[in-house]
Amino acid sequence: MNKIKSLADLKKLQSDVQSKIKLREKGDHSENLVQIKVSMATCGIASGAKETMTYFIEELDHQGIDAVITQTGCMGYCYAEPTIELTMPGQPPVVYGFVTKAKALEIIEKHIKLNEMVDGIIPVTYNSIEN
Amino acid sequence: MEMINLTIDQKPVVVRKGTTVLKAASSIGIDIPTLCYMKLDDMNIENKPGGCRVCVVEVKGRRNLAPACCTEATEGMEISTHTIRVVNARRTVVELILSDHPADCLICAKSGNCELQDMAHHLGIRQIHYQGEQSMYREDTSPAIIREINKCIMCRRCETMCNDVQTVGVLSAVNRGFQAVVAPAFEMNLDHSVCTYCGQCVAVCPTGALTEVDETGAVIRALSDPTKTVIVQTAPAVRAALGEEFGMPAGTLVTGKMVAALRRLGFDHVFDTDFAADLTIMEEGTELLTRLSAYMAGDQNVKLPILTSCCPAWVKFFEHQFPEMKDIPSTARSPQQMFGSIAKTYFADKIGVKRENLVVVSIMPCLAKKYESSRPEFSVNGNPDVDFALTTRELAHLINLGNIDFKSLPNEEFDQPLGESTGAAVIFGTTGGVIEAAVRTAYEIFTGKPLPRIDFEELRGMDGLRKATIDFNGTPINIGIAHGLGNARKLLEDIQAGNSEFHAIEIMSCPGGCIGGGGQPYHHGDAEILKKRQRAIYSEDKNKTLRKSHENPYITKLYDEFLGAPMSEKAHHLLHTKYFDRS
Amino acid sequence: MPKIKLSEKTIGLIKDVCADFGNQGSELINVLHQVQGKLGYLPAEVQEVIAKELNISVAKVYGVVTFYSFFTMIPMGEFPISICMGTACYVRGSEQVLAEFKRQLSIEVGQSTADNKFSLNCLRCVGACGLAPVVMVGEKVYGRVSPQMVKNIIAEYKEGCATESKSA
Amino acid sequence: MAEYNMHILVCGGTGCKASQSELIKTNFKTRLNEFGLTDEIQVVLTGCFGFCEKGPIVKILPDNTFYTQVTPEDVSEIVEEHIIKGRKVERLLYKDPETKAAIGDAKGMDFYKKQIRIALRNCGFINPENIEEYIGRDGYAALGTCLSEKTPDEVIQMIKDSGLRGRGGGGFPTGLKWDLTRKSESDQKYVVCNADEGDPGAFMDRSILEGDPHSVLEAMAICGYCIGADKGLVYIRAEYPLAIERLKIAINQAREYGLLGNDILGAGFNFDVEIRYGAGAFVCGEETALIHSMEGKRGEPTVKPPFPAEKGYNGKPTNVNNVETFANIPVIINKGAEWFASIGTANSKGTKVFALAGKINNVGLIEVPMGITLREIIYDIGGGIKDGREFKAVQTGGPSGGCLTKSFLDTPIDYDNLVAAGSMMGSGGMIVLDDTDCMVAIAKFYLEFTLDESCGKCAPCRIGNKRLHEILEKITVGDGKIEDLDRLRMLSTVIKDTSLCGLGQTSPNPVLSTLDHFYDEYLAHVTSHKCVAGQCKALMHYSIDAERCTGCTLCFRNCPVGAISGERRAPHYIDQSLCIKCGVCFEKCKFDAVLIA
Repeated sequence: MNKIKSLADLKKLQSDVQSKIKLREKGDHSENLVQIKVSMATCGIASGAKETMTYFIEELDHQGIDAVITQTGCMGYCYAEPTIELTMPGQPPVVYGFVTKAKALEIIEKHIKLNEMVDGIIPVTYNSIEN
Repeated sequence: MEMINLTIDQKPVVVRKGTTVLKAASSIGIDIPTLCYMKLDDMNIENKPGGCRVCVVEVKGRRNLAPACCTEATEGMEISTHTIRVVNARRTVVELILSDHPADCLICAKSGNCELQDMAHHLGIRQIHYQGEQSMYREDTSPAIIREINKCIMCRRCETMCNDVQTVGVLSAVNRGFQAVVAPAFEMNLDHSVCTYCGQCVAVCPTGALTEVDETGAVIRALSDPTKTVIVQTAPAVRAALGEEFGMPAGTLVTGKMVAALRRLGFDHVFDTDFAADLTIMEEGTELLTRLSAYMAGDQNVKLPILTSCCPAWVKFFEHQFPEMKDIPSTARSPQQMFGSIAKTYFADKIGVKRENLVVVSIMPCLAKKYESSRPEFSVNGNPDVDFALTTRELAHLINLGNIDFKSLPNEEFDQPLGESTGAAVIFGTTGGVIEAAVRTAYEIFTGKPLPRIDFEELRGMDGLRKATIDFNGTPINIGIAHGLGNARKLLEDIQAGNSEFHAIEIMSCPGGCIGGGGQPYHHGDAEILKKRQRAIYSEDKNKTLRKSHENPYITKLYDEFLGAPMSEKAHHLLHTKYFDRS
Repeated sequence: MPKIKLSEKTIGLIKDVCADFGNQGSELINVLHQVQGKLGYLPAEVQEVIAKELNISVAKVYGVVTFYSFFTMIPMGEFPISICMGTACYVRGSEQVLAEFKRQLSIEVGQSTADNKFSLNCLRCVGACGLAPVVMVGEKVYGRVSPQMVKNIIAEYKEGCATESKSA
Repeated sequence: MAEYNMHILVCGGTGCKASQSELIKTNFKTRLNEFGLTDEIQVVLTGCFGFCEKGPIVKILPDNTFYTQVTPEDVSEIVEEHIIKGRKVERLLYKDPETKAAIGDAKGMDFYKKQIRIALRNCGFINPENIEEYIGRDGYAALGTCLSEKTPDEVIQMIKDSGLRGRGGGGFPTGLKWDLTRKSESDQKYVVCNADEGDPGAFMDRSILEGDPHSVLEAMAICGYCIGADKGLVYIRAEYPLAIERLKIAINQAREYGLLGNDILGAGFNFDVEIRYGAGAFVCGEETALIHSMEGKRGEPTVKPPFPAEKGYNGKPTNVNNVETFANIPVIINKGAEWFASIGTANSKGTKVFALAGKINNVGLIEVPMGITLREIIYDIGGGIKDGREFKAVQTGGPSGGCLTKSFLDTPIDYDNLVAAGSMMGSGGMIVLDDTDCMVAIAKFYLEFTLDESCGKCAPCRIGNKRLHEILEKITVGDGKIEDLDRLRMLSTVIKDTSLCGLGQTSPNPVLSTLDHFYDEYLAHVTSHKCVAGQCKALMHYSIDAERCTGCTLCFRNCPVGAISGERRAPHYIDQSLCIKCGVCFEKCKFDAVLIA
C-alpha cells in the first residue's frame, strides 16, 4: 500500500473502495432503490438465472443505477424461467418471465429507466415470503 | 504582581495571585482547620493531597465544598468558612475519620500531641454517629520506630517525607479504598526495609500511627539499679528544643535547666555530647586535611570530597542506596558513638567502674540514634557503647515522671571531664554547623594561622543545598552542604557522575539538621520553630568563650592522656568505623 | 508469604521486559502487565527486580500492584473462574451464582483451591450483558448461568479434561 | 477486483464472540467454498450490532435479512436454503415479540426503528480490521477536510456549534474543552482517549473500539490538529483484549496508509497514537486519575484546578475525551454542525448510546436521539419487561447515577433532565429493574462497587461510603432502624459535598435516588422487616404448608444445610435456626408447598 499523500489521494481511494461496501448501504435504503429478485431455484439456475443475475448486476452498475439484486426461491413459474421480480420504488412488484440477457437489457432500458412496462409480464399469483 | 480580590466570611481580602484560600483566610485572622495539610515554609516541603477534607469551605456558585488548602483564590470569590453546611460537613468528616480510628487516646503515645485529638476537641465532637468496621493492620516495631497503622488517617505526610523529601522510598500508599494505608512494600516490617530511621515520618505524623520506640522504662530501671553507674550525654540540638515540651517559647535555650533536671533524675554524671563533637572535629578535621594534602600533592587515589558521617540516618542511606561510595565518607564515628566509646574506656577506667556496670544514656533529637547505638560494631562483647538513646521527647517524659518543675529549675553546669565543649560543638545541632566547626579547626591547622573571623555566615541558612568557597590562605576550599536526604542524593549523584566540585560536604538527614530531628518536640508543620531553634544554637555558640574544637582543654587532655594523636591507632580503634554494603 | 527464589531465566525475562520499556519508571504499569502476562502473577521477588530495573522504590511498585485489581500477587488456579458482577449480571442473579461457586469450591473470592485447580474472582462487566449472568473459566464464557449449572461447569474441569460444551 | 453480490455480516462483538461467532464465520467460509461461492459472497466479521440479547447475529445483504441466535450448526442450513435457494430460514429470523411474526428485513425491527446511529454508524456494518471499508464510508474525509480547508479555530467553532457534550458522564461541552487546551501554551500537548470504561453494565466504548476503531483515531487526529498536539494516547482497559487487538490493527493500518504519522495528507501535520493500558480501577475514568495511571502511578485523582487542559499528562496540556465523544466528531465535520445540532434537545444535542440491560427483553446496545423518552426505549426498542413482569425503575448512570421510576417514563432523556430527576447520563448504562428487584439491595450493590473502587485517598469516600454500605447492610438484614434512614441521607449529602473527585461526589446518588423514590420500601425494611421484592434473604421466612406437602422428600434431599426434616409421605418441616434462606426448597417443590413470608 502506498501512503495516502493528499486529500485527492484519499478521495480517489474512497471512490475505489466505496463500491465494495455499497451493497451493504443499499440494504439499508432498499425501499428507495430498484429491487430485482432473481428466482434461483434448481429450474431457474438450469435455465440461466445465474447469468441473468450477473448481467443485471454488471449492467446496472455499469449504467450507474443503484439497485438491490437478490436471489429468491422458486416463484412457481417453472415454465417461464428465468423469472425475475422487479420492484420500482413506491410501486407494486412486477414479475417477468423468460428473462434472457436481451430481455434484461430491454427491462433496464424501458422499465427501469423510463418506467414503461415491457412484454413478458406474468400475472402475480403468490405472496412473497417476506412481509 | 497580579492581585486578587475576594471576600472570606464577608471580609474583603487582597492577595497575590496563586495564594490559596487557606492562606488568604489566615492573613485576615480566619483559621480554617486543617489536618492532612502541612507546609514547612521556605524549606520546600509541602503536603497537600487534599485528602482529609477537613478544611472544606463554601464557595459561592460552586456545586460542592472546596478544600481551602488546595483551592486557589480567584477574583471575586465569595468564601464562607463556617456556614451550617460547612460545619456539618467538617464535623461529619472528622467523625468518619474517628470512626475508623482506635479510641485509645488515654494511653496513646501521641496523646496531648495528636492533631486528630485536637481537631475533635476543636470541633466539639462529643459523639461519633457513624460506627462500623475499623481497619486492622499488624503493628510493626523496629529498633527506632513503631508503626501502629490502625491509627493512620491517610494524611500522606509520612509518604511525602519518605519519598519527596528524603527519597528513601520505604513508605507508599498501598491497597485502595477502605483498605488503603501507608506502608512499606509487602507490608513488611521497617527493619527489613531500606528505612534509614531518620524519623521524619514520625516528626510529621499527626496521630499515633508512627511513634518512637520508648526506652524510658529501661532507663528508669538502670537508674534504680544500685550496681550501675549511669551517665548521660546530651546532644547539641536538644537544649534548643526541650523547653518547648514545658511550654517555653520555641528557641529558648535550656542547657542549664536540662543539666539540673538530669542531675535530679539521678544520673551519676551529666555529660555533654558536645564534648564528643569537639573530638569528632579533631578526627574528621584531621582526616579531611590528610586527604586534602595528599590530593594537593597529586595523589590520584585520594577520595574527595570527604563527607561527614555524624548522621546515622545518612550513613544507613548511603549504605543502602550508594554502597559503591562507602569509602568516601569520613570514617569518624558520630559524636554519640565517640562519646560512648570514650566513656566505656577512658572514663570507666578513670572512675574505676567496669564496662558492664557503666550505663551510657544519650539524649538525642533523633530516632536513628536508637538504631545507631544498636549496630553490632558499636559494642564490645555484646555490651553496647551507648546503652540507651532517648529522644528529646522521651527526656521530657522522664522529667515529668521525676515530678520536676522544669521551668523553675536553676541553671547548672555539666560534669567534667566529658562535659566541656566549645562553640564549634554546639553548632553541630544545625545544618552547616559540622562543616563550620571543621573549617574553624582545619583552617588553623592547615594554615598554621589563627582565623581572621570565626563566624562563617556563608555556611549558614536553611536552603536545602548550599555551597561556599572558603579561602584557606590562598587555597580555595569548596564546601557543599545538604540537609534532607533528597538534597543529599543530588550531591551524591554529582559525585557519582564525576561532576562534584567540592572538597568537603556536610550532610544531615533531617530538614534543618538535628534541630529538626525525628526525636524533637513536634513542630506541627511550623517552620518558624525550626528557625528559632537554629538561632538559639548560634547564640549559644556566640556566648561561648572557646569556639574552636581544638581549643577544648579536656580534648587536649584526652589525647595527651589516652589517645595520643588524632587518627592514631588507638583513635582509629575507638573513634572510627567502617561501612557496609546493604543494597 | 513464603520466599521464592527466582531462576536466572525468570530474572532475565523480567529485565528484558523492563529494558523493552527503556527502564522508565513511568512505564511501570506496562511492565507489570507484560510480566504478569508471562509469569501469571507478580510475587514480591518479581516486584523487587522490577523496582531495581526501573529505579523506583519497591514500595511504589507494591503500591501500584495493590491499587489495580488486574494485578495479582497470588498464582491463579489452573482454571481461573471469574464471575461477572456487572449490574446486568447482578440483577439477573450473579450473586447467587457466586455463592454457589464459593460453596462448591469451599473458597472465597481471591483464593485458590488447595489443589490449585481453581481460583475464584469477580470481574466487572465483560460486556456480554445479553448473556447475563456470565461466568468465565479461563477464556471460555458461560452465559445465562444459574446456580444449578455451577456443579456441571466445575465438573467439566474436574476430570482433568475440559470437554467442549456449548456456552450459551 | 471481483465484486461480491452478497455480503454475510457476522457479529464479532464480545457478546457474540463468546457465543462462538468466530466459528460461525469459519463455517460460512467452509460451506461457501464447498459451493464454489467464495468469489461471489463475502463473509465479514463486524463490530457489535447492538442486539446482544439475541446474539449471535448474522445479517445478510443486500436483502437485509437479520438472523438471531445463530449457532455454528445453523450455518449449513442458511447457506443451502438462503444463499443457494433464496429461501430465508424462518426459524432463525427475529420474531416480533407481540405478533410473533417473523421479520425478514432488519428495517422492520422495532429495535432499530427508533435508533439513529451516529457513533455506532459503522458498528455491525464494516469490517473493523479493514481500513478501506472505513475509508469507503467517508472515513478520514473529515480529517482531510479539517487539514486542507479549515483552521483549528474553525473546527473548534464547529464542534462548539454542534453542541456536542462529553459522553463519558460529566457532559462538559467538547468544543470548549478543546478550546481550553488549545489556548494553553506549551511545547508539547497530548490528546487522550479515555477508553477505561468501568461502569458495570455499560459497554458502548468497547463496542465502538471493536466495531469502528478508525473513527476514534480519526477524531483524535482532528483533536490533535485543533489543540496543537502531535501525540495521542488511548487509555484502554486491559480487560478488553478484542478492542485492544482491533485498535492495534487500526493504528498500524492508519500508519501504513499515512493517515497517522508525519505530514498527514501532505498538510504538514504530524500525529501518532499509542496505547496505554488500564489495570482495573474504575476511578481511572476520572481524568486526573487516568493521567496519573498513564504516568505509571497509582490512579489517585488530584484536586482540580489545575485541569488537564493546563497541566495533564507529564505536566503538559492534555485533552481527555471518551470514546463515544470522539466517535461523533468525524460525522459532525462531514455532515455539519447544524445537522448534528438539529438532533436532540435544547442543551443536549445529537444521540447517546445506551447499554440496555437487566430485566428487559432486548438487551443490547442502542443509539437514540437525545430527547427520546424512557418509554420508547423500554417498550419500543427494548421490547418491554422480561417475562411480562411489572416495570419498576431504570437505573442510569451506573454507580454515579440514580433510578428513574414510572413517573419519568415520558420525560425526554437528556443531560439536564436526568440530573433534575436525581440521576445522571453517566456513560450510558441503563439497567431495567422489575418488581422483583429490591431497591435497598440495588443501592447496596452500587455502594459495594464504589467501596471496591474508591481509591481511598479522601476520607469521606474512603470511610463515608463504607459507613453508608454498613447502614444499608444493616437494613437489608433486618437490623435497620428508622433513624438510619435519616443518617443515610445526612451522610450521603456530606460525602457528595466533600469528596475529592467525581467518584465520591456521585457515589451516594444511588442511595439518595432510591430514598427519594422508594422511601416506602426502605421504611418496610426498617419498620416491618419486610422486603417486598423478596430479595433480601435475611428478611425471608421459609416454611412448609403441611396441607400441601406430599412428603416427596425433594426439598429434604436438596437442602444444602440439612435444615429440613420429615418422614417420607408426611409433611416436612424447616428448622429456622438452621435455614440459610437459599431458596432451593422453594425452587424444587413441585407442589407449591414451600411458603415465603
